[in-house]
Amino acid sequence: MAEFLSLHDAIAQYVEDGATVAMEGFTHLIPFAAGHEVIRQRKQDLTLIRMTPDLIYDQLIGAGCAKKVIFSWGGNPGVGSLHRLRDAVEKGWPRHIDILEHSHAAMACAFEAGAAGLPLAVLRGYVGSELPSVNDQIKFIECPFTGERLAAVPSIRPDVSVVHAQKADRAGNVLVEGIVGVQKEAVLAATRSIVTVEEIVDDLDAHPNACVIPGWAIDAVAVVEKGALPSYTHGYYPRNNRFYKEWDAIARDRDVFSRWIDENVMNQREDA
Amino acid sequence: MAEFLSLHDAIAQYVEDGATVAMEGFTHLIPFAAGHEVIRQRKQDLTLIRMTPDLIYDQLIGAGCAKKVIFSWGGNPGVGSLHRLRDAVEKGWPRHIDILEHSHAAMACAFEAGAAGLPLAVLRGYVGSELPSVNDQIKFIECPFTGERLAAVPSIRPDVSVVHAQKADRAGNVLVEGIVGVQKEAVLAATRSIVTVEEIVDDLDAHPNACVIPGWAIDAVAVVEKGALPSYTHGYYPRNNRFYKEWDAIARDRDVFSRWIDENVMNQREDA
Amino acid sequence: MSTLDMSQEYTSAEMMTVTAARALENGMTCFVGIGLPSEAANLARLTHAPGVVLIYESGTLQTKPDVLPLSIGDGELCESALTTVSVPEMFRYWLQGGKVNVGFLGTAQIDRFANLNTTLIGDYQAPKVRLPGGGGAPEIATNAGEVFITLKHSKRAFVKDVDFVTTLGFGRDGKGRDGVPNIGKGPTRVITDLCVMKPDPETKELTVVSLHPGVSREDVTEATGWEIRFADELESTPLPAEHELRILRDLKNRTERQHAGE
Amino acid sequence: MSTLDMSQEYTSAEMMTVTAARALENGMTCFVGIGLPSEAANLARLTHAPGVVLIYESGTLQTKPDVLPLSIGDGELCESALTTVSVPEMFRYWLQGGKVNVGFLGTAQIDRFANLNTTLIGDYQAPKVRLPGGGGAPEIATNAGEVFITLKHSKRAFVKDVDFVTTLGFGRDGKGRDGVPNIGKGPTRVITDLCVMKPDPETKELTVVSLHPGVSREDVTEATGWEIRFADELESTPLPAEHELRILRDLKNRTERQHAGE
Repeated sequence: MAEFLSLHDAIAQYVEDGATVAMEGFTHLIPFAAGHEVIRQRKQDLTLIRMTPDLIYDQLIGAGCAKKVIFSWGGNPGVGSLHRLRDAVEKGWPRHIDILEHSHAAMACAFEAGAAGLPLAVLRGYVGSELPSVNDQIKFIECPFTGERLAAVPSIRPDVSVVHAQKADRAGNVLVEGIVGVQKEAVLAATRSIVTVEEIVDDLDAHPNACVIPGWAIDAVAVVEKGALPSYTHGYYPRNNRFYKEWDAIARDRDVFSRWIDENVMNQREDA
Repeated sequence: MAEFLSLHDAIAQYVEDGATVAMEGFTHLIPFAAGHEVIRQRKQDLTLIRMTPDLIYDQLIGAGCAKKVIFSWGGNPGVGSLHRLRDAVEKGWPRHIDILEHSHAAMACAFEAGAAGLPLAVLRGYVGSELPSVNDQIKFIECPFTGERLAAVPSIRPDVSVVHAQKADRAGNVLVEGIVGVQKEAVLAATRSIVTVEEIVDDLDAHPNACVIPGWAIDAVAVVEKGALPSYTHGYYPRNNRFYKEWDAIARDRDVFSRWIDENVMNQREDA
Repeated sequence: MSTLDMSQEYTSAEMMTVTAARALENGMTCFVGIGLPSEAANLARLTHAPGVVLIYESGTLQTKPDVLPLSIGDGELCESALTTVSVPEMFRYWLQGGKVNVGFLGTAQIDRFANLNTTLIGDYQAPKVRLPGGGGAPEIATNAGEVFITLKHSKRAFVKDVDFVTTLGFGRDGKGRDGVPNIGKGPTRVITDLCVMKPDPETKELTVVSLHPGVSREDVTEATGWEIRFADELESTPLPAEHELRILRDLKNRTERQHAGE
Repeated sequence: MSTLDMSQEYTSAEMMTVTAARALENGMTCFVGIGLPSEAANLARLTHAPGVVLIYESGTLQTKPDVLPLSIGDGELCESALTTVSVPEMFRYWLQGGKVNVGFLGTAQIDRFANLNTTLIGDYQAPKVRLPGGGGAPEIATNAGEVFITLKHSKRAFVKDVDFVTTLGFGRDGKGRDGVPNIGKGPTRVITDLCVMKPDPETKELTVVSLHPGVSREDVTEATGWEIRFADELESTPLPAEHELRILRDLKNRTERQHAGE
């Protein structure tokens, strides 16, 4: 049953050093505020799962929180590289990180299978790709009915998932609207889940088939206005595309990056 | 790309004798008018797929259209038996039919897998059930990651699926709202699909994550007001629960049933 | 909770429903079968357990119907639900995904190891009576945390061995769940119009743990198709409270009126 | 369609985009990659193919953005879409389910058999340059009916053998699709700023079928990392029409203005 916590307390209570963490949001609704709180609390040795690491994991990796990243597309969308991810992979700064790399289809199916309580996802995938040669978690099975060879990957079942959403009602039921990505799957697949929301309302005012995650399927709800910036929240504020472009220069240089983290993350209170 | 056809033409064009047909709608939005048109056109040797055969397949079976039924729960909901289904299975009237019987979970997963273009669905199912002993389409596979034994069933990929929905726009895009069942999956899994709708509108006026099936994923759209009665259409008219109760007496007796079909199906025009 | 005025009459069916309802608690997530389970689950919600979460296989999550649904997918269920998901999602994410604490089932036949038969009487190839089939039950019974079962007590329903195991209780030898990973505890109580039964912790054989007021051991033995055992410390089921009966009757009256109309 | 006033200038990048756009037709369902493919696909939609259906992996079905998205999940895509589905549904029902006619991809590296590398330059364990990775491409390339590829021509991009096959073209020997059931035809054309290439029907090796105006065979040979072959009947790519250039420039201006703001 969802408990209303401050962002500080939610992260302190549920994100442990060494945990496997999925902070999801497909371009939309990326839980940046929660990511910054993880950095402020100096969490260590996290295994970070996201289809698109995006700036949020670039920041967590550069801040030294990660020991491993599981992903399927690691760029700054429309801009270029994630320089902190590259620096960690290529040069081991600030620490060596392992990577485990999938395709989007496989990760999406693995989240779906995790939500569905299954140990594996089956897909027609990786045909002719060399990814299976560098990821030993990709296997192949034979369909018992047709004999077709299909890919199998382990389902994703994080220790904790963190997502951002538009709003929660007073029972902690959460409405997610717009590009819903794999957020619902991430929450349902995880042992524990934290949802940050723009606001609490009396009534979600949702249509019959809206993407609503019931409060009893969530552990903590924290109100964080603008909690997805520089990503966006459909119906609340647009994506800060300019910042995504500016990030390229910030992240290229270790010192510039470190100063940025100090000034914009470490020196900020969670509600700033 | 969806073509607007009369119900008569849609059924005549896409439902062939001997075809595998799924007429779906989970209690809600059952395409009764389309079922009656199939009876009127005296289609033969159909393999009928539905999770809950309901009155619609009781009528088709009693009218002699079916040679096989694939289902997971064959009762009159809240009332009792489907007497025409039972009479065909137990006594071979009006003809012998084969049955292939699943659980709801397996059929739901099989529709999902069909929509997903896969040959099989994998689920944690049929544990300890004796259904696998009477359905040779239920197999078991071993998870290559955990060794867990999981059930596998062939995906459902009908020759033609028929569903009913609230409305279509002028491009044939269809909105389904309320209890959406496996309708979207049935349409996407099928080689051909027919959707009957209550009305055509200029604008579906749907929220961002509504269950909308694009016109280019549908073959024929037919306008049939009250096309789901005695089932119901959310937002249009309620379920005729009284008729569901009355059906018990009608279907118990072969002659009463045959007269009912003559008077209420054979003697009706499609637009009556 | 006011105690019942014993002069007030109640039926054995009402006793069954009230007792079944009492098995549910606030905070439980319950996957509800149609018929008796649905009646009991909604009575629980309208009395002591307003916070019980009811889920129906039609995809309706956390639904609060004002009248009992005739079918598992009546409009009322969707209109009063927190949200409605597709049927594949219901079975994959919510049931198989481990979000359901209790599966609440009815059945046509049940045996001493709480295996359920809703498939047929007689032989599969030449059935004496063809029943509706498995529906959601086979996976509800294995993927829910535990299972409650409610049905009317009779020798035809309570048989030593079911004709067909549609849905696993504890298997034909009581060991059907031993060593099977990732499944629930199975049936933990069976509520009838005569008594409450629980599986023996060792053998898993159904054992009467509580007799309803006015019911004798002989009544139960008489209505059971095997030599039914009784717990050493046999309890007496608490009487229905006045408000439970009132609310149940109101619910059934509302329901009947609505189903009689179109 | 008015022909171009030859005095009007256009860039080779515009030539590439216009040519890529012309590959799409009304009634096609196109799964669109971000960047060059997205620019071309939207130009097609705004010019000769208003009925082309554009799908982005963010779950946005049949979207009609007024400005080009910077990311694959910009709000514009959702707001102008027919509907938006979850990402698992997008990859399962729409791509793998066989609803996509054309996958439109960019890439960092491509080899003579149209295999794509977006993973890394150098060795996997000690990369010289780490690229973003596969994203949607591996399954777009195999589950779409056919694949169009567009990228700028250079020796660094067009290599004899890619460092890593992220995404199947025709395999390292050109036979990678032979006998594989239930997959698409693979790459059917590659559009660059110099020319259009198609796989040889027999060997699957990329072959130049059309040179853009003002481009010589030597220009292409020079910019390709293997001994590129030319079709016997080499065509000249039609010039961009005036309205295509105007609409493309308007689109890019609108986009730039919007991305410059917050």
